[in-house]
Amino acid sequence: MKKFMNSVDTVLIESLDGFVAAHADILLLGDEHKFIRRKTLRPGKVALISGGGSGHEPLHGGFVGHGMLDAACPGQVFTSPTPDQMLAAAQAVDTGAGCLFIVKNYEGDVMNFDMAAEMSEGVQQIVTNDDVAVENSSYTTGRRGVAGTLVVEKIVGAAAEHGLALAPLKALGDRVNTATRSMGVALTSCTVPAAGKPTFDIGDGEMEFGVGIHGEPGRRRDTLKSADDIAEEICAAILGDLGDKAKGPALLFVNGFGGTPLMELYLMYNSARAIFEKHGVAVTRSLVGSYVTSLDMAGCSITLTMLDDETTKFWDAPVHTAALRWGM
Amino acid sequence: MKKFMNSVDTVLIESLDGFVAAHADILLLGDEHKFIRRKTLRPGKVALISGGGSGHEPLHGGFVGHGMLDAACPGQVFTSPTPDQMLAAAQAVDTGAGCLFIVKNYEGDVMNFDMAAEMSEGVQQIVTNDDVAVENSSYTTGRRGVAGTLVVEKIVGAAAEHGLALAPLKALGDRVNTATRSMGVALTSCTVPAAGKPTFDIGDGEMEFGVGIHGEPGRRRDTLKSADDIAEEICAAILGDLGDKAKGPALLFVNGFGGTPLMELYLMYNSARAIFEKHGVAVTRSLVGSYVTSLDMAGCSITLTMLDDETTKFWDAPVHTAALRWGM
Amino acid sequence: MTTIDTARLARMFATIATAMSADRDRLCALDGVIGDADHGIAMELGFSAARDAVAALDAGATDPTTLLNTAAKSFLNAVGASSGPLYATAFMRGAAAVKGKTTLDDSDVVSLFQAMAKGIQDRGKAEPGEKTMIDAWAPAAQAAGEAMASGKDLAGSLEAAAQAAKAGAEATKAMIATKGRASRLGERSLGHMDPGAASAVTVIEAMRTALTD
Amino acid sequence: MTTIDTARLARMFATIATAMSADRDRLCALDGVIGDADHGIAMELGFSAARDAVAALDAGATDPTTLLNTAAKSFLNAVGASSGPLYATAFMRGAAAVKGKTTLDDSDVVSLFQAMAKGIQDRGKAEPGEKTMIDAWAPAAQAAGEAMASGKDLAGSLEAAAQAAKAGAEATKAMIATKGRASRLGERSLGHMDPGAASAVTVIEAMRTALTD
Ligand SMILES: Nc1ncnc2c1ncn2[C@@H]1O[C@H](COP(=O)(O)OP(=O)(O)O)[C@@H](O)[C@H]1O
Ligand SMILES: Nc1ncnc2c1ncn2[C@@H]1O[C@H](COP(=O)(O)OP(=O)(O)O)[C@@H](O)[C@H]1O
Ligand SMILES: [Mg+2]
Ligand SMILES: [Mg+2]
Ligand SMILES: [Mg+2]
Ligand SMILES: [Mg+2]
Repeated sequence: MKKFMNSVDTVLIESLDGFVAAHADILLLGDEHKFIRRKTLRPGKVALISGGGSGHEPLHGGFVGHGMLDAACPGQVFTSPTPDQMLAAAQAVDTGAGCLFIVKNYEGDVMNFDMAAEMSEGVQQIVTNDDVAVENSSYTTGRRGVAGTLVVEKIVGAAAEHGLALAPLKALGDRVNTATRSMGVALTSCTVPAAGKPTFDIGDGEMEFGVGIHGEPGRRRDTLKSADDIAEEICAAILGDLGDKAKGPALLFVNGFGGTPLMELYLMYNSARAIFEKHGVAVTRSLVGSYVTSLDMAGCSITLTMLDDETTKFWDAPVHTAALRWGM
Repeated sequence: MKKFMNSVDTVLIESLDGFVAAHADILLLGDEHKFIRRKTLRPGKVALISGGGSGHEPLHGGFVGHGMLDAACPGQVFTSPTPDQMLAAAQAVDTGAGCLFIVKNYEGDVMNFDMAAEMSEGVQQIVTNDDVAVENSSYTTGRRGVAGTLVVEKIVGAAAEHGLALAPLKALGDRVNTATRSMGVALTSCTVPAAGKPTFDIGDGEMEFGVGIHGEPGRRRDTLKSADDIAEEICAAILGDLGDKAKGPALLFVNGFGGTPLMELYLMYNSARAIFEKHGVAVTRSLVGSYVTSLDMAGCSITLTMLDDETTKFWDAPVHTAALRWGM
Repeated sequence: MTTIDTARLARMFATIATAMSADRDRLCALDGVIGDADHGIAMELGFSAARDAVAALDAGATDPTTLLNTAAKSFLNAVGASSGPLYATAFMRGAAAVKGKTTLDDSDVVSLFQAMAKGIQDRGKAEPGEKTMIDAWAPAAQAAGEAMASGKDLAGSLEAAAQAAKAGAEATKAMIATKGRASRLGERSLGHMDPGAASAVTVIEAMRTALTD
Repeated sequence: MTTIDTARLARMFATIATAMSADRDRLCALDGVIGDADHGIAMELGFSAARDAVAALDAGATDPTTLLNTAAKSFLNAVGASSGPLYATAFMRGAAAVKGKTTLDDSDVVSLFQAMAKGIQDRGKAEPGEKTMIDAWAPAAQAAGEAMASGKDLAGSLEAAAQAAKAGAEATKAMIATKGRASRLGERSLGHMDPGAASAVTVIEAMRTALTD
């Protein structure tokens, strides 16, 4: 394992310390590293709290700040944060208008956030499940929440800043989640620091189609295909799943998994955009970069969110976080 | 070689097409992919043009836009752009106040930009050479320009936006370059698409100290050290080279080489910051991310720029490019 | 008829914690096949935390409900994996089932045991046959209840529970996971024992030992 | 005394281009040892572009200066590597050296040749001994001038140049690079021939063939 670290046990806290030190103008760290929060709160605004396993940086800590989250709870690598973290975060950032938890659909996360919600007053939850790689079929667990979570957090974050109340915010988040589809492909495995070796073996000429952001296996193992062929299959899965909804304006988000350089991500964006536009989708907003990662995994995901005037407006609204910033 | 691509010959242009399509609100592509330019120019402003080999994304195309560059000329991977590119870019973005070329100190780049400068009127050049890994000694070629180039482009870009004329801009750029030191370490090699295999071999327990951003060998090969030990050696080289200048406010920039995740970069930032502050440097500005990359190389560099009131003001000034954005 | 007091319950957590440490690597290995290889770590962490938390209580001044809630909370906050909320809910429901009692008789313990299983099922929403710890816990709870109803004492009831859990865990090998991390594997999960079911056997066996020996 | 016209110069670029294609892999391999393995590609690309550009000119209506400047520009814009500006400058200086002539006599060619070497040196600012193409070009230019001064014809002069280039390239093996990419290697560059010096031998040999056979 080749990583910049001092010891497996301190990777997370040292990284969090560095993160908050580098962004001390807008962020504070909670006691015992339980959460990252905005330095300045806006009384009367619904508090948005997300979190999940670490290893997906900049998600979620990188999205704390004006126009997005109020707090993020980092779990151990690929492991849910525990309810005491969410409770401490809620206590720190809820100014009285209630809390909205944004949770990726993994059982560990869902159950931990559920317990925190049950132990609190005035909490609503949005569970994101944008990954079309896992087909709905017989699996009651349902789809995973992946890169589309960023889109939900951005749009709901802007709406909260705009003054929306808890119930309409939850409705908006669910609507954005329903309008969002993602799928990813891995070229290499990630290496979890505590494991010290790659999560899965993959041959030089192979790729894993429909991989999750924790190195979970995907739809199938395949030989390494061209960028166009990969984009074709991912886009077909997204379009097929969206069905009639895949018409009109959309946000196209090409996300790197941590080990894939921008040059390749923009190339994938180029392929995917051409495919979507051929199918009647108008790419009116774009995001390309490594925002929802899987440690050092080489690979990428493609996310499409169908937009309307309201969600476009909230996407465009000013945001000032460590990882996403515009308009201010 | 595991990359998202269709063919070695089209990697660059497909990626550029995607890049400019994703940022069509602020960017335009020159004919024959010769350059990337701002969509809207400001007459009377000195035109800032940079460029260099591709494979360092987001450098330089990602820094074109308000408050930074007016155009960037992408060469083939790790190969200088040719003078016709610089000339075409200058023709497109020079509104009459002259052009400033910002060039990293590599002979190919320097000679190509020199020829373009000789073929033009009213051009000045800044050559960045912030890499302390190559000791000055007997090598007349001098130091390489690496991640510190971003800092020069940002500060000079803001000053140009502010209305500075060509001569003072060049002086400012030279001053920032002189106040900047960088050094990098590689954990893995990069793989140039045309080569199809890693540039250098490196063992599982090894690292290359003082590596360049093209996979050039560094000071020495060593066994993989802890993050603190690596930071200690890099910071010592930077501090030693700055000598008496290493006092007071500074920008600390921890840069990833493309294959290293943010979690590790923030951890390195945490280590480096502690070391610099112990030596009397006050880290007043920070930047952490993969901005000056070496394709898919795992590794990072640490850059320190000593700041004064003027350079701090220009660092803070609004910028709106694909890769750096704040204040607007 | 045994009488279980809070000191005994505290010792029960120590016994489970010891058993989990011993079983850790096997559970991680099982989880490595169809999950993320951390189940043994999670269970050891959770029960060690629970053990320490209840050991810190003043047994004389604490009722079983408080002890069980303390265990639940410390387990929950120690473990980010799925097993955290599942076992925390189990102990919270167990705590509720014995509310008001200062010591527990045989049937109280069986009620506590059944409430634990119900808590896991409510939290995880898994049905038997989905290849989860419920495939050990549900038959175990049923067997304990039936044994008690048929006149067995606590030892006999927990003995029946342990055996049912063992059989249930064994049966998960033939199941395709439709809950939990392994559900994404589809048919690839066939042939492997569910780690949560395997650890349930260890937990139940340790409870039996601690409460009846 | 030969007379070199623009058609002959155009053929010279074709000859060099062919030689470069043949030599490509060897030059890449040499560059792979102490540089970035692209020197053969750069030289082939540059001379192919120059060949095509000058072939497209109307030889009858073009003077040597225009032809050489055309070659320089097309070489320059085809090659991003260091060799681009170096050879482009060489041909531009060569063009300037024969300005006003419509055909070239023996001494014109030697002047052109010497101007090329001077151009490379001015552009790259390398001194002999720094392990660059200058270690082939500088002795070659000197040898050509001396041969011509001692009464040799063009064939003899270019023959002397080619031999001096070869000896110069050979000598780079014993040098530590202090210019160009290889300079970062320090002592590690010892024992290897400089790729730019190696290709210079090929260029000069091709020029000799094309202008004197
Ligand atoms: N919804 C659920 N209901 C019941 N048990 C579950 C559920 N989801 C997972 N489990 C159990 O949890 C076990 C995995 O636990 P653990 O490895 O600690 O959590 P994680 O999967 O989060 O890493 C599985 O083997 C399964 O028995
Ligand atoms: N400053 C210089 N002066 C003269 N020749 C140089 C100089 N720098 C490099 N060279 C020559 O260029 C050769 C490398 O050319 P090439 O591989 O095409 O360029 P690059 O190093 O940019 O990839 C070296 O072997 C050397 O002979
Ligand atoms: Mg697990
Ligand atoms: Mg886990
Ligand atoms: Mg080369
Ligand atoms: Mg080169």
